[in-house]
Amino acid sequence: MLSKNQIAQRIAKEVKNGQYINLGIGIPTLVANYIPDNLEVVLQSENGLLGIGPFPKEENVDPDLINAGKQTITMLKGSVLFNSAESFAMIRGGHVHLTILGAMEVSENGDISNWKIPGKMVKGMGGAMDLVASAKNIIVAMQHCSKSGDSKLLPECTLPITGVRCVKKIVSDLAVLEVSPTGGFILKERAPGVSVEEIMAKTSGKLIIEGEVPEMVFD
Amino acid sequence: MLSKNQIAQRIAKEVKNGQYINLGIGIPTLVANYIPDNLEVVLQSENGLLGIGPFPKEENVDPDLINAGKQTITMLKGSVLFNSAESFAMIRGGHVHLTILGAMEVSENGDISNWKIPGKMVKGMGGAMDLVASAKNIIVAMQHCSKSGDSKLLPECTLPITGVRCVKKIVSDLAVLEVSPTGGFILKERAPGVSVEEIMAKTSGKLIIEGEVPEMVFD
Amino acid sequence: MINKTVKDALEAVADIPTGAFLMMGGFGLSGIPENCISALLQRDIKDLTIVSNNAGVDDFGIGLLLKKRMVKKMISSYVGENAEFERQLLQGELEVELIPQGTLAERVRAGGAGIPAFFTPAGVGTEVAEGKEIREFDGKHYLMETALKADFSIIKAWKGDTAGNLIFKGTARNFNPIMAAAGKICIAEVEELVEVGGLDPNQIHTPGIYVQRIFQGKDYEKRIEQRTVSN
Amino acid sequence: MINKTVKDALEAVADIPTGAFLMMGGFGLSGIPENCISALLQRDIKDLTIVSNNAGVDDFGIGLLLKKRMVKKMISSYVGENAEFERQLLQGELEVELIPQGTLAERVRAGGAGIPAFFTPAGVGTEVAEGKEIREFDGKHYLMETALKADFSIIKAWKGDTAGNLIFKGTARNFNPIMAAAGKICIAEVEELVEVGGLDPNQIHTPGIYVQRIFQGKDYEKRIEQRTVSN
Repeated sequence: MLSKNQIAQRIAKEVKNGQYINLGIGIPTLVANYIPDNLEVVLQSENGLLGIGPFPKEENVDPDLINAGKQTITMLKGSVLFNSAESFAMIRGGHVHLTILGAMEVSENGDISNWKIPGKMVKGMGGAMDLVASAKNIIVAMQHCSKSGDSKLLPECTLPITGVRCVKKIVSDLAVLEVSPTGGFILKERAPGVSVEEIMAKTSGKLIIEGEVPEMVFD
Repeated sequence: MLSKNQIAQRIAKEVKNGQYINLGIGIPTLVANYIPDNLEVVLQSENGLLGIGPFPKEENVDPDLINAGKQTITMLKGSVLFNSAESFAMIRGGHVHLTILGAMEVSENGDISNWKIPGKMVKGMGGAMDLVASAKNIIVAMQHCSKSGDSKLLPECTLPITGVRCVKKIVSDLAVLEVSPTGGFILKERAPGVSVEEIMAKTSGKLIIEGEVPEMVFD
Repeated sequence: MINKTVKDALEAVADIPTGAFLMMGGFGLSGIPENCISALLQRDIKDLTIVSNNAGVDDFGIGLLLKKRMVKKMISSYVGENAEFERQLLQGELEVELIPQGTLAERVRAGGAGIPAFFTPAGVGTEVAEGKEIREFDGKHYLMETALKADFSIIKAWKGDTAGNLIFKGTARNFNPIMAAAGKICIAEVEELVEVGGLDPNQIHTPGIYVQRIFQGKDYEKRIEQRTVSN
Repeated sequence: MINKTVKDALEAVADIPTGAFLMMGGFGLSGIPENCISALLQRDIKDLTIVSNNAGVDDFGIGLLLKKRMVKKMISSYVGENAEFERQLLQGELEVELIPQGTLAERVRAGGAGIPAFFTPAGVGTEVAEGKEIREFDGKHYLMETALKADFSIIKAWKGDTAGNLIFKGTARNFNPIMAAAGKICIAEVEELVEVGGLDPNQIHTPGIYVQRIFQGKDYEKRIEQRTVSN
């Protein structure tokens, strides 16, 4: 089973040179730590920044410079600031190549639920619905099962949906899976020490296994 | 009969303190010369400038600073530059209070034709259709009759229309007329020495005369 | 240039009535109109509808207006961590309309730009789409969303001039420029108010045409929600 | 930061094919991509469709492409004074689609912003409305207009950095920023190309995300159409 950092590390291998990327809150934010130095990518923050830098040193904290998670951040050389309409113009217009975000559930046709649990206080969808409706490539980072042990990879989402047929790939603590255009989770890689049988048992949506499933390799 | 400059001078009396104004090419451009110094108004140029200043001195000509008529201009203190989408956002959003433009024909319900003559090379409507569809107040500056002597104030426009039910007032070389919300040109003022009869004869749309029609007063 | 200055926040918000439809700039607590919020707290008005991406925290920002029970409805994308907000909502004392952040931004932009409606992919297939027209363009489905306009938009900028031209700083820009244009009356508070001519015309983020009132604010706290630092 | 630099105009336009759908920035002759136009003249391509507010003059700007018979169709708001243009049009050798300037700007903006269609009042009741959906909002009529996107958008800025961030000058900004975003590939020529970090992040008009190729142009003529001076 992968740790959160290992999930982030595995997702970082999906990043390609020259990409503009939006990272959601939680595990996706950790991905930034594992992007190889030889790749030039730009991180977008939907509150109005391209080129998110590292967290500031204490003496450089600026309340007028935060990311979409409201954390204080810094800029890089070549960063650019803009307003919220421009930010979502970028997202909606397909200029952001890759969105990495968390999920409560993913269905076998790529639907995602991550904003609302009936009966609980709803905090809002923020920018998630815009992101999943627009990005060319959407990768979900999440635990394979909920805390109560239920699979989060389902035939259909049971929670209110954030977006339909949008998730392309899932990296969980157990596996890397692609969403088939015709439906189903194609098992691409296993976490070290995790068997295909365990993944089968913990995936309630249709699981597609094509030949030998390799273990993930970490550098 | 008014000269072009007198038409502009008369229209300048319609300008109110605090207005943002778009002036079309031709007579409307001359209006700027007659706006009283005690009024603070801002002229908008739809190619991306608020705060059009006077023409530059020869040594200050800047090819990167032109108005919508492609003339070299200057900026004022407090001027601001923006792109074409923002410029028409201002216009369409009703932020520009007053548009003054020329016309080939105006109908008695306020339709205007000023962009196309069938059989002649069509150069395009430029920003005119956006301006007439959007501005809260639209004043037309034009000759009362065409060069061949035909009235340009008509029951209905005969030329292709630029906008419907939009003209609020007309200042011609003969008269000041308001377009009635229920249709018809309300004769408000006569040019010095021009009789009501002459205006009646030269107005083919419905002319509404309410009591004594005063002569225009020029300061 | 037209002079838009008013004396202070109290004068700026003096005529906002009970039941007004407001927009307030800011993302989280960054770029919020602190002075105007304080001034509103001194007004005896209520039943406000507020369009704002977030709803502040319990003891800062819009949270203060909520605590004083001045708000009837929030229109936001994310209402965050706010105990009083949650209490009022669960008690049915407060209405909330949640809108995807990009749709919210575009609806506000459309309101200022005279675009009554537009199509967006955000929310297709979700409960956000309920009751909305869906249309296909180039094989993809989109929702029709309508423009948002406000009686008053209340925003915060970094620098401004007396003609209402504004420059924002950092990510405190966020919703402020688009809300400026979407308010029938836009009230802008700025950290530094300069004479006309004091700002570079090529660097202005919000043209003064959108701003009806401007004043220099004071005592900005600029509270930080998530102070994260590196070692 | 991602490096977007190419050597020169010839390299930048090298893969634009016959029949390409292009956008070109500029208003009149102000802010037009002079270097790219020169480079296109050296390419053996034709049947171009060009979205540009104007069509240049006989011997400058897009007029040069017209003269070389490289253009199949112009999509513009005003085609101005151009004898060769008029000749080709009257001979049926050239197609022209005229669009209200604000609608053109908004359709381009929509193309870049992922908005497939929107409503505007411009053109209601005119021949521009023919064949278009008309809808009433709040008692006023609007046309539905659709987004415009290009295979290549070719623009001109004042300063740019190697990441493609751009700053424009004066009214040479015009359609350039919105076209940047609406091109699948945006080619930007700049008067001055600087390293990343050389531009203030708060003053950039076009974020580099929209720009795929950038180079420093040379020998700008910046012809003036109407030289008007005061005494």
